[in-house]
Amino acid sequence: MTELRRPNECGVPDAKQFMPPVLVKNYGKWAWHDRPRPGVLRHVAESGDTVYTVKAGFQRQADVFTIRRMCDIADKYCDGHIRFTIRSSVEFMTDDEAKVEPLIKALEDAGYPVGGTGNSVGFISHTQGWLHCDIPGTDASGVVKAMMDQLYDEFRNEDMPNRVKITTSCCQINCGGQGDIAINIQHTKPPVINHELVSGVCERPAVIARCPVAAIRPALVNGKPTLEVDEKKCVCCGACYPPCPPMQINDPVNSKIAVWVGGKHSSTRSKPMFHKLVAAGLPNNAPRWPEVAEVVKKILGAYKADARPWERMGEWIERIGWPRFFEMTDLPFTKYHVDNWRGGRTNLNASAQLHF
Amino acid sequence: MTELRRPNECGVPDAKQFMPPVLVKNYGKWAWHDRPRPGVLRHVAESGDTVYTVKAGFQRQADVFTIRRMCDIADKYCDGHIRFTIRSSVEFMTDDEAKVEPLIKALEDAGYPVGGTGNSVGFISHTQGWLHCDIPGTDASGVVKAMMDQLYDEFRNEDMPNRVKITTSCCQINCGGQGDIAINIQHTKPPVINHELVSGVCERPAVIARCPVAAIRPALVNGKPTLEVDEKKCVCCGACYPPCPPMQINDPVNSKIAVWVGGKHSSTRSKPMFHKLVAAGLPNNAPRWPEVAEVVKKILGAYKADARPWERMGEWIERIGWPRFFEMTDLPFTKYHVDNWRGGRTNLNASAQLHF
Amino acid sequence: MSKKMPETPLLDQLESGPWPSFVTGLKRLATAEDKPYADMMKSLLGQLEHSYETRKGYWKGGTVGVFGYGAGVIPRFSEVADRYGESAEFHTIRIMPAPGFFYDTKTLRQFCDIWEEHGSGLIALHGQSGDVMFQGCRTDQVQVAWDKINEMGFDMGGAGAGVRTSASCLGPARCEQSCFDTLRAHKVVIDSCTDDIHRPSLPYKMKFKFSGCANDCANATQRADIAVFGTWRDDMQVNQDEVKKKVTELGRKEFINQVIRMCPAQALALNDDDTLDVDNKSCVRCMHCINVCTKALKPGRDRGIALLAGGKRTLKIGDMMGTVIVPFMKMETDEDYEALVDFGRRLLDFFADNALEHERLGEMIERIGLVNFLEGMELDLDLNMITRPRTNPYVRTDEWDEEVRKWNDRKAGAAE
Amino acid sequence: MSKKMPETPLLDQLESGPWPSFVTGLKRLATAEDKPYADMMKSLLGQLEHSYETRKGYWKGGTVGVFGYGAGVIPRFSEVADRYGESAEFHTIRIMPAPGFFYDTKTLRQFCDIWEEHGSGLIALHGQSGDVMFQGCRTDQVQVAWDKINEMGFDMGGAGAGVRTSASCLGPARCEQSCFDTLRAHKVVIDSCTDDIHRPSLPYKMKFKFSGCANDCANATQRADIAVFGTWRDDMQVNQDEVKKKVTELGRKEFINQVIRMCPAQALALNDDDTLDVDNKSCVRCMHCINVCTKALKPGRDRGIALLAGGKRTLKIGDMMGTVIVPFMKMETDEDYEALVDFGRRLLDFFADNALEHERLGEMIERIGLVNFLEGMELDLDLNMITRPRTNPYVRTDEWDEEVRKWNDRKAGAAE
Ligand code: SRM
Ligand code: SRM
Ligand code: SRM
Ligand code: SRM
Ligand code: SF4
Ligand code: SF4
Ligand code: SF4
Ligand code: SF4
Ligand code: SF4
Ligand code: SF4
Ligand code: SF4
Ligand code: SF4
Repeated sequence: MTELRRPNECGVPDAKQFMPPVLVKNYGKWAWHDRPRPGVLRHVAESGDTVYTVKAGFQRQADVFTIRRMCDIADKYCDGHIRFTIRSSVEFMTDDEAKVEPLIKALEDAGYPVGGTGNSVGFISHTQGWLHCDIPGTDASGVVKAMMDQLYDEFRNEDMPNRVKITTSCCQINCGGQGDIAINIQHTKPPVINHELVSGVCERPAVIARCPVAAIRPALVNGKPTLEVDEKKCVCCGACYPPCPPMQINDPVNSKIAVWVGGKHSSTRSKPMFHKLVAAGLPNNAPRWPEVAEVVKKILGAYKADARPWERMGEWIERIGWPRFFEMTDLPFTKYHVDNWRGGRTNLNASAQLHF
Repeated sequence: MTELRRPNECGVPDAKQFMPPVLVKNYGKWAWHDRPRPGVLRHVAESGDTVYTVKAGFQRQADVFTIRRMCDIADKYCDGHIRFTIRSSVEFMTDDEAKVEPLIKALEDAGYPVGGTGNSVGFISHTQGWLHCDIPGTDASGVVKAMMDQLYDEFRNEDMPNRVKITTSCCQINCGGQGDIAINIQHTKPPVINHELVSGVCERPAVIARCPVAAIRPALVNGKPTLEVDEKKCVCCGACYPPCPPMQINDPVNSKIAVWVGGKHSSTRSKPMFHKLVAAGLPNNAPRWPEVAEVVKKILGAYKADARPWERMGEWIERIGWPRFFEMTDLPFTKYHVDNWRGGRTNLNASAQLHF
Repeated sequence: MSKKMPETPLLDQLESGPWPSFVTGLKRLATAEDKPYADMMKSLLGQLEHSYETRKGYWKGGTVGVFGYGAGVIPRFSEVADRYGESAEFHTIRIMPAPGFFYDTKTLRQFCDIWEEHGSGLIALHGQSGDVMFQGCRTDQVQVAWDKINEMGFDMGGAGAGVRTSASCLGPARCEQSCFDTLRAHKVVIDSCTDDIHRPSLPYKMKFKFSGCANDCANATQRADIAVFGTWRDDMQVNQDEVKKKVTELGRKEFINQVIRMCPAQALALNDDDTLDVDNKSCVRCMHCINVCTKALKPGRDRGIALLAGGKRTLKIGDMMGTVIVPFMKMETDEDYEALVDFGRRLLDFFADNALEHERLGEMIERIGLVNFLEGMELDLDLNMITRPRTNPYVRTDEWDEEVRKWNDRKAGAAE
Repeated sequence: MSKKMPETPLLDQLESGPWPSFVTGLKRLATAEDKPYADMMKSLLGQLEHSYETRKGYWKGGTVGVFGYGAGVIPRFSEVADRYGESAEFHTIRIMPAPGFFYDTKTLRQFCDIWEEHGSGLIALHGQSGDVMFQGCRTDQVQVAWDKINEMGFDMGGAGAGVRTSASCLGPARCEQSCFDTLRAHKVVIDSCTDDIHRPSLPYKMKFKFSGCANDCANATQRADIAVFGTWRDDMQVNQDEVKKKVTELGRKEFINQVIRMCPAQALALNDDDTLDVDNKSCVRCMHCINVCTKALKPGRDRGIALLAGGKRTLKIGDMMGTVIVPFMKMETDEDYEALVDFGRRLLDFFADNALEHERLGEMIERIGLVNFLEGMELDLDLNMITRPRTNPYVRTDEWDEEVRKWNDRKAGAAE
């Protein structure tokens, strides 16, 4: 056997080597930007230099053929420069205005929608799902594709009051993070334990420590050390499942989908906000999740119709009040919406301010 | 011995029997009000009837001579009607405009300042202190009198951005409640236990249950069952003292005074707010508490100079930001200001919003 | 022979300054040599001066009461009775005044007379909960003083682990903002609890307060276990002519600053013709614009109350504001007031059955959860109870479909 | 002989609709019969279809790595390898891209070539943390694929209980709002942590993210243990001529609606001559007005960063937003960037020493208290760290005078 190669601990590559020259030249010296049309950004530097960015939808889980196709376009119009956004959109930059329209055409002809800028619905933040993760309750790529098909026009136009950031997560861990709309798995039944396997694969004290409600305790079943769950306490969060796969939390019927709204990272206007539960109990209806799409579209419809310019989803709802949001979206309100987690009291209405 | 009389469980007296007839007549039918001058309210009913209210400062802890003096004035100008406000100011009502000026004169001649309406500093909410309570760390009547002497002009004029509600409390229990400014005892040392007495007078499990940080445990001293305090845990709140007087928390030097700002019950504009700690460690400097008065006046001065019309103290500070409040008032900011109680994280700045 | 006046150099400093001095009052009582209480008050002044010198209090509790009642007298025995013997006993009798703190002078003078005869001559108007506090009574005078006060038509106030004396803003008596009859509600609710006031046997104290609108002049939000607020469901009343006058009076810019911009719901807009545009669906009934424009704006006509539960001061878990448990109850007819009384009774039962010892209502709700409280009290869940839905996924939603059905049924019912 | 394409009726439904379809991509790979991965991808499609049918996942973890590193490969073994044997091993190699996700096509094509030879042909651009995810690698190919990628000048990303791959907004590269060099900071901070990325031995994962301004295009607030934000200390830059143009463009009313009224600090006023009045002392650097008026307004010139600590997703205690731990650090000179690197190093040490196993930074700070964290890290307490001072009296203030002295000394020092 050949000797193994020592890694070159080279760290993070330098970004400038990959940037279009106009970006290197005007690095840190940009003056302003605007959007000539949806999907296109124009950034103007103090020097007067201009760069156009054409942004397109992409599928993140990309095959090499697709990537090479993008490379072809970048070679043709952008001297071989290309970037991806934090949301896995693809961006093509050129300082030549004349190339913008052909670039757009090339992308759309190839099936890649141009859009996702400004007040559009951006690409959905994408996680792993059944394609790769070891704990998913649903798929990621499929949910994202199904939703984006429905939101295609909203991606290509800038008709929303502000940017809309949608996230998905294929288990309650929620690698997709906070979103204006977040589409997440919500388990509704405690884990089903395969007692035969626990002692073999699970470090039991670590599993016990991971339960947020201390519902797990050591047990003996058929003389073997295992774990058991106090089903009255269990909040079905699934946190025990990654460290202990025999505590199967996923269930084709009882792992449901929940929709959350009003999350926001930016400190713009309002402080950052967590997303809030609005719909749950939606079936995990692969391959097209129509019930979820319906809820998402209802929410977007109400937001689009009623929010004021620049109001993010959460800001809009805080202004009009939750009673009106539920009324407008016709979503049912249940006891499960009432926060009963630690500090949940801060989410109760401690005032005489009321909406009728 | 004579037989004891059975109480007449008559409950709450009917208010109408005591009201001026113009109030009874227009009960529930008032149209609007204004304030012709500080200390005077004019309420006009739908019927066109008008009632003038002259409001005066009072000392709450009233001797019968003072009360009779008020009665004399009420008899002379108000057909024997008089009321007290929720803040222990005294009010004289008349439907005869001509009586207003003489009434004011009579009150001021008697030494009772007319004011406390609208955007003035109202009377301070008053508790019991050394005069009557069994657990006070300071006096109440004395603090109130000392402060009101300093705030006399602010009571008689309406120069503040909005009403100012000041409260005092003579122990950390805080019967005075939330205030735009709250002047409260803050103990700085754990209780000093008289072990001889504990077993005789204290129900020990009840005392232990009352400690918010579980710092009290049963102990044996000289063979007698008593209690001991884990001084590292103790937050010196004094909650153990009322149920167990041998756990003496009051100390002439270490029971300090703290000043809190921005409390508010009203749901007007902003939701109700708790008051926030701004100054502590002030000496319990009877009989005039000059250090406390100085802090209170600094705060009022900054508020008066900088807040916008209708902004309550807490609303003003939330707008300008706490850094600026501390700057304007020149108060020191310490680690003790940082909330480390349950849920204290909600009082940390979870955003990139900053003041410079 | 009467006692010598004590030296009170510290207290004397509280006689200077413009504000009415309680020390002057105490001294006036102490020097009323013809009165039975003069010596008691000299002694009291001595003890108080001693407190000022040593910066410590010297009262302790004990057990004193009146026949038939289990609470309402606050016993105070001096710890320094050896030196200040005449005020060794200095109890307080708590008496419930009329709602709104209305008096006629005849009543007040009678109070004074009784308290000159049987007490110290010192009366607090009023305690923070709302009681008249007849302060400074010897044990042997408590019953007789009480008998006389009670015969006047006044009853004992609350203390201990029971229902407390209530407070209400003066509401309809003299305030155009009042959305219900605070004084009536105060009386009927409290009168239905006399047993729990006079023979306290609840887990802990229980306070009701009544404010006619969101301005909360009764300090109900944080200082009452149950806070009753007036509010309205329909559109606010707008007199556009008066709006225009107000705009002229303040100037357009200031009107925008003081009214439009300060609306917490951004529900107001000023039209170009200086009339006001109110988005009543967004309005949260905060009262601000109405406060500024007393002549132009008024609450709507479909009035009633909202109930908040759980306000209290800091003990054990930190201060709590009340939170909404009933967003709207009509409060017009006798039946409406009966329904409120009934709510109060059911609340006391539920509290008695479910609270731990020394646990306030707010702490109990926090412990068992709002939803369980609502279910126990048979109250309908409402979106007005929350500021926002849950932000964490730590909830078990097995019965989702069933709960959805309930909501839809209720909505259908309400629409009918 | 090549394998038959599996039936995938469910997945096929994801080929319709206008959005680019990953299924089409997977099928393209599966049918690239000349490529070594075609059968693996047929098998993968079969397993994925099985997941769609049964609504369950079929991957499990294991141990796979490369020589010299302790993390960066995410091992995936199929639980249904008996039926889908060719994709029985389907590991991911996480690779750190350049900050800002910039590429040239040469690099991307090289990635593709390597992944056609040694992997599945499936590459995710990018993972939520910011990695290129080379997905679908057999165990025996991991080392060789890695060697080739590494030789291109790319290094392994993070996984497990160590420092993770970072993300930054593209900042100065193409955004006029950027208040510091996000790409540089990203590189220098992460390069100083390579040991903790590659040989993870921290109590739990640790993420850094870099956003050039409060707009937070890097999602740092809730998704990074340490969030680095650009901000400024002096007055914002205002071009009044451009303001006037914007007022004309939007109309006065809309300008007021969209700019003035939406300022969270109420720090803006529109003057009568259509110029803007900015109260910079009140401004909280939220970026809103600057976003709306891209030509007229700009951050100030005295720029730097603020650090927030503790953002994370929900596990154990519910989601956490980062909170301010350093309100301002200048970020201009080499020394400034060195100071940030130094902060990062000290933070990792403190975290390693003080966090419990599986405890994120935010949870640790919550447990030990912000003040203890600041003291341990030798960071100065600052008012920007709090939204409001404490609302409860449960604090022991013995050392008040000493703390006041410290504050006054610092103020005096700052004034010098
Ligand atoms: C390209 C990208 C940064 C990157 O390094 O990749 C980016 C780029 C810009 N963002 Fe962003 N943002 C990008 C992700 C984000 C994110 C994170 C995310 O999408 O996951 C956020 C925070 C989301 C949140 O709050 O949860 C974000 C919040 C903003 C905001 C604040 C919006 C608000 O009002 O809350 C602005 C300001 C604005 O809209 O003018 C902004 C503004 C901008 C500007 C206008 C900045 C500039 O002057 O160049 C850029 C134009 C974007 C456009 O397409 O219209 N960007 N921006 C990211 C594009 C993602 C995508 O493909 O859609
Ligand atoms: C791959 C990725 C999703 C994606 O498709 O993009 C991912 C995938 C996983 N995440 Fe994640 N997380 C990914 C970004 C995130 C993010 C977002 C971020 O980094 O901005 C978060 C939320 C922010 C945070 O860190 O809290 C996130 C929060 C978690 C958590 C919850 C941590 C917590 O404290 O609440 C776990 C569970 C854990 O750590 O035990 C987790 C665990 C996992 C594991 C390792 C599942 C497990 O425990 O077995 C997943 C491996 C999937 C796989 O097969 O590749 N992942 N995870 C992302 C990393 C790709 C990359 O390196 O670029
Ligand atoms: C007389 C009294 C009620 C009573 O039944 O005794 C009362 C009477 C009025 N209050 Fe009040 N308030 C009274 C205590 C309160 C309290 C409680 C307190 O003082 O302890 C509050 C809540 C304080 C808090 O938030 O902590 C209170 C918050 C208000 C507000 C809301 C202020 C705000 O903007 O937050 C208004 C509205 C206004 O100012 O126009 C108000 C308005 C009024 C009006 C204008 C109502 C009216 O139309 O008649 C009354 C004129 C008062 C004046 O003197 O200017 N009153 N008002 C109380 C006088 C107390 C005193 O002697 O100073
Ligand atoms: C007399 C009065 C202060 C005053 O001078 O006005 C008062 C005095 C006492 N209060 Fe109070 N409270 C008084 C109104 C309040 C209020 C205000 C209110 O009712 O609006 C509060 C805050 C609201 C609340 O209820 O939380 C209040 C919160 C407390 C507490 C804290 C309760 C808590 O849950 O945090 C205690 C301690 C206790 O209950 O064990 C307390 C206990 C006491 C005791 C019984 C002290 C004790 O435990 O030994 C005091 C007897 C003093 C005496 O010698 O008369 N007092 N107390 C007020 C009652 C007079 C009246 O009946 O009108
Ligand atoms: S959200 Fe859950 S299932 Fe999806 S990638 Fe993250 S850890 Fe895996
Ligand atoms: S699912 Fe969550 S709550 Fe239930 S046992 Fe597992 S870790 Fe505990
Ligand atoms: S605040 Fe404390 S000392 Fe003062 S009256 Fe209330 S319980 Fe007594
Ligand atoms: S003072 Fe407070 S914290 Fe200290 S022992 Fe007593 S009850 Fe506990
Ligand atoms: S609470 Fe409202 S109704 Fe009652 S007095 Fe105050 S302003 Fe009037
Ligand atoms: S009452 Fe309050 S919320 Fe309603 S419109 Fe007026 S200011 Fe706005
Ligand atoms: S975070 Fe700020 S600096 Fe960075 S890309 Fe977004 S807007 Fe530009
Ligand atoms: S940056 Fe934000 S806070 Fe500052 S003036 Fe502009 S809108 Fe207001």
